Amino acid sequence: MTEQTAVKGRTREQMAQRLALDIPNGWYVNLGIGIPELVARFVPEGRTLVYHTENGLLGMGPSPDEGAGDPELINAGKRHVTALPGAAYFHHADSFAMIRGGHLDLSVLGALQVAHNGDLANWSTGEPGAIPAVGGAMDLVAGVKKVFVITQHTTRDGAPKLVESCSYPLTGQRVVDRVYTDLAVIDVTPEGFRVVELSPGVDFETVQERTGAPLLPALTPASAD
Amino acid sequence: MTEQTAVKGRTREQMAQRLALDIPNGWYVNLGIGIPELVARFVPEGRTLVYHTENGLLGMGPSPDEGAGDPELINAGKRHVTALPGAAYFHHADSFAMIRGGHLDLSVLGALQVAHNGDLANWSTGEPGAIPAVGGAMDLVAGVKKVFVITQHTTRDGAPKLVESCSYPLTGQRVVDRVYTDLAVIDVTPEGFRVVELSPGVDFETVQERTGAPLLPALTPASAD
Amino acid sequence: MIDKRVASVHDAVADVFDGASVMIGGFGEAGSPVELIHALIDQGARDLTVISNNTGSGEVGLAALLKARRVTKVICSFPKTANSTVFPELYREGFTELELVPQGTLAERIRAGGAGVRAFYTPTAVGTPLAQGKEIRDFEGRPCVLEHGLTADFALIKGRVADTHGNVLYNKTARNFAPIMAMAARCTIVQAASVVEAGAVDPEAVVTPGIFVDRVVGVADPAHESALIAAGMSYPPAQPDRSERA
Amino acid sequence: MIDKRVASVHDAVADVFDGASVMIGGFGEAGSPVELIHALIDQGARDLTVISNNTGSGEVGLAALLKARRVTKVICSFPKTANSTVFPELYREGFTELELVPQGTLAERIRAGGAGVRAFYTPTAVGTPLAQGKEIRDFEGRPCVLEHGLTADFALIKGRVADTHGNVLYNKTARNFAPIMAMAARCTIVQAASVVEAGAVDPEAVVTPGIFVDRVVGVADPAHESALIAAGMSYPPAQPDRSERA
Repeated sequence: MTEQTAVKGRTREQMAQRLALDIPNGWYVNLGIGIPELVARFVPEGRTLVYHTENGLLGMGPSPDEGAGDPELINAGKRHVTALPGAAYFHHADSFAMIRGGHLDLSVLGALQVAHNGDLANWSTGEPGAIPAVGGAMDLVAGVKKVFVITQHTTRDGAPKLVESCSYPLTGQRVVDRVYTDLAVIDVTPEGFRVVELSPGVDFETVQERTGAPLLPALTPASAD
Repeated sequence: MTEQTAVKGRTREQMAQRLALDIPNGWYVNLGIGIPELVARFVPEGRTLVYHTENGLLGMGPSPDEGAGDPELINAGKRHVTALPGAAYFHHADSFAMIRGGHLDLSVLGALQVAHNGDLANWSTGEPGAIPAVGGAMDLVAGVKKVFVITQHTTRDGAPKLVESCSYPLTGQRVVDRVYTDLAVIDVTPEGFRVVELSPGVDFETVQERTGAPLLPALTPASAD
Repeated sequence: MIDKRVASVHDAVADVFDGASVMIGGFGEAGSPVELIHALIDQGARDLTVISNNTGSGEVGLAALLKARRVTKVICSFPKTANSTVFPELYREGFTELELVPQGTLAERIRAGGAGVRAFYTPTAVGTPLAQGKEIRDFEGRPCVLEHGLTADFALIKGRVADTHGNVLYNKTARNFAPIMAMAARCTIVQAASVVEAGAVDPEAVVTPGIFVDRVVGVADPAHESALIAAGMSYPPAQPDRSERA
Repeated sequence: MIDKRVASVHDAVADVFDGASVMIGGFGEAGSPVELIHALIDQGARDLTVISNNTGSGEVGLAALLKARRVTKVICSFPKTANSTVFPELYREGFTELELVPQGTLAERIRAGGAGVRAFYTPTAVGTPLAQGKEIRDFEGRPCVLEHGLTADFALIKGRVADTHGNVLYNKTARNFAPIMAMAARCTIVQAASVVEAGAVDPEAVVTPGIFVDRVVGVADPAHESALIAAGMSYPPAQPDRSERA
């Protein structure tokens, strides 16, 4: 891709922190593997979220101390976790009934590409010879009430991840509600991508330049908040 | 119907006892309300059956002593029952998964009519103004591996209950495997009704006379047993 | 801090609206949330569609809700029980419509509704009047009927123990429809004999996970229909005195 | 007298036949019935179709069954894991076919198979390659894909406690696919760390009712894949000694 000026947007932690601000108290949340997992660290004081892991636990707590884990108490990323007071275990059909049935409030996922109509590609680059693996991503985006994507704004090569149309195989059609990147928070609206908020020190033109589809400006300037 | 000679076939208890002989050890069994319930009293020594009641209990035991019942431990007939060691409680969708999924070995039901192709009518006489009520009968006959009907051979008015074609609304199509009546044990075969065994002191012609469809004689005479 | 407790059965059902669909747990009297139903009678919502396996007994609980002419449609499998006189009258009069569904199909439709399954094919009822007008399709030679998932605006259910997160345990065969109705309703209201703090229920033994439950209300000594009927009660009492009912 | 106990894991899997379909519980190593899988490797059945969420790690358990070239098809949602090298090789070689299914659709297909539901409509995967060639139908404006119930000849699952009737309790997230696989298989085989008499398990807490279970075998101290891999093990061991494996 074209040479890009270095812009210092949000770090991964700051992206996760920004996203965490938008989750109301009491929501039932499924966090994907990777950056989404960081969100749990930044939930503002006074709010309690209930974490769901699709392999059969509601009320998931943080990782146990090193060596204290139970190989049969793991999350969807197959890492050791804990269960908090008020937790419940259940089987996979019940777990995905929670997902497909719209009982979870929020799914936070990474992305390869997001199209301006909300299409998401996050499971396969479609490379020949690659082992295809989908897990629960298609179920999450089809079923959960709100889908937030958290991702770098561009690939390592500088290619936009927010695009007119996904070139990779889809995870779901018209499923993404909002995207949190290092550069901005962007809503998927019936009119397309709309900037909700620019990261500190980042201007609209820079974000537009690195986005593969037209961006609409924020409806309310941040200063009016 | 026509005048019929008095024939002393099996009593209700004897019918239930005869049916119980045909249930192998270890079968999972659902007994309908009425005569079917009597079957549990006559299970031969040395055999254990596991009783399922569709309202959510496997391992149902006999009625408790008068006054010792729990109004929340009942059978499908809404009568107080008990739970035996090895019992399990479950919800209605799981209970009917057992039924629909072919996990139960045997359903024993009463009948208004059985047709010679195995059609069963046992839930409604189709009278105008009657309150229709079906319960779990249609699920049982569609799902359980074997369906035994236990019934008087004719109605109180002497009309045959085993017929060419049911005039009452069906419970299920081609679902009955075997019929136990006061007069005979009769299989539903691809060729139609076939007598398996006549009740003591009852002859084939008498049974045929009171049956609304042709009867095939037993393949092996009882004396050859 | 998650705490789904509400102060009273009346608070619990305060927002049930005219025309709402309401799933009501229970198989006969086992699992029937009598106190929530009586609170709903007091509350006054009408033109309700009730989804429940039966239609109640005597003139208490579900039968009393029907008798109060609040229910214009019932979806159920067995609207006849001992002591069931209220529904037959309303049905014959044409006030209350009946959608009769085989019991297992009713359970599976509710479970499907809760699980986000839009429709499914079942062999139950093929060739019977209850499959009339419905799509039939063969699967490996077996004809099946297409049935649709069922959801509701509210579910009223009865538990034995509930915690502040909404995790619920039941008593014996009172479990019946409650766990699947909890899944299928947009707002699930649980009356429980015992309400405990989060952590007091074994997470391995939870039957209904809290995600399916919106409100929990303690009803320490819940009434059984049969006992009320044996005592000659009806609801509301002949001379209603609201102060005593709260 | 109901007693579903069998003497050994080898007895438990003795009748698995060439060409059988086998559901294997587990999500990663949690719930993976390692001892039953190793017994199946010893038993020798081939041309198996395995239905399992993953394809195993290292060269033990499920990965070892694959490596022994016994599995010609897998139906799974995520055939990639840390330390997963066996399946990719067999897949690229063309020895083992893959049917990739979204995880929730896989779970629901298994549950449907066990519940006698022949097929169902789900919104998951519409518009993706995993819905290609499948029927799409709109329900209230939402396009859904028709998916079919899944059954199998055998299920191998791991429990924490099982009683002689086959009632099973699980350990934490090792529960995962086991309860629905137990429903969907014609013959369900459970290895349990503890095998108890009927009556020793609370009927309210039973997760898998005994009707879904055919055989129970005690494996007192079951191995975890990660521990075997950390110890550098593979199965069968380099110099197999059958007398030690029994």
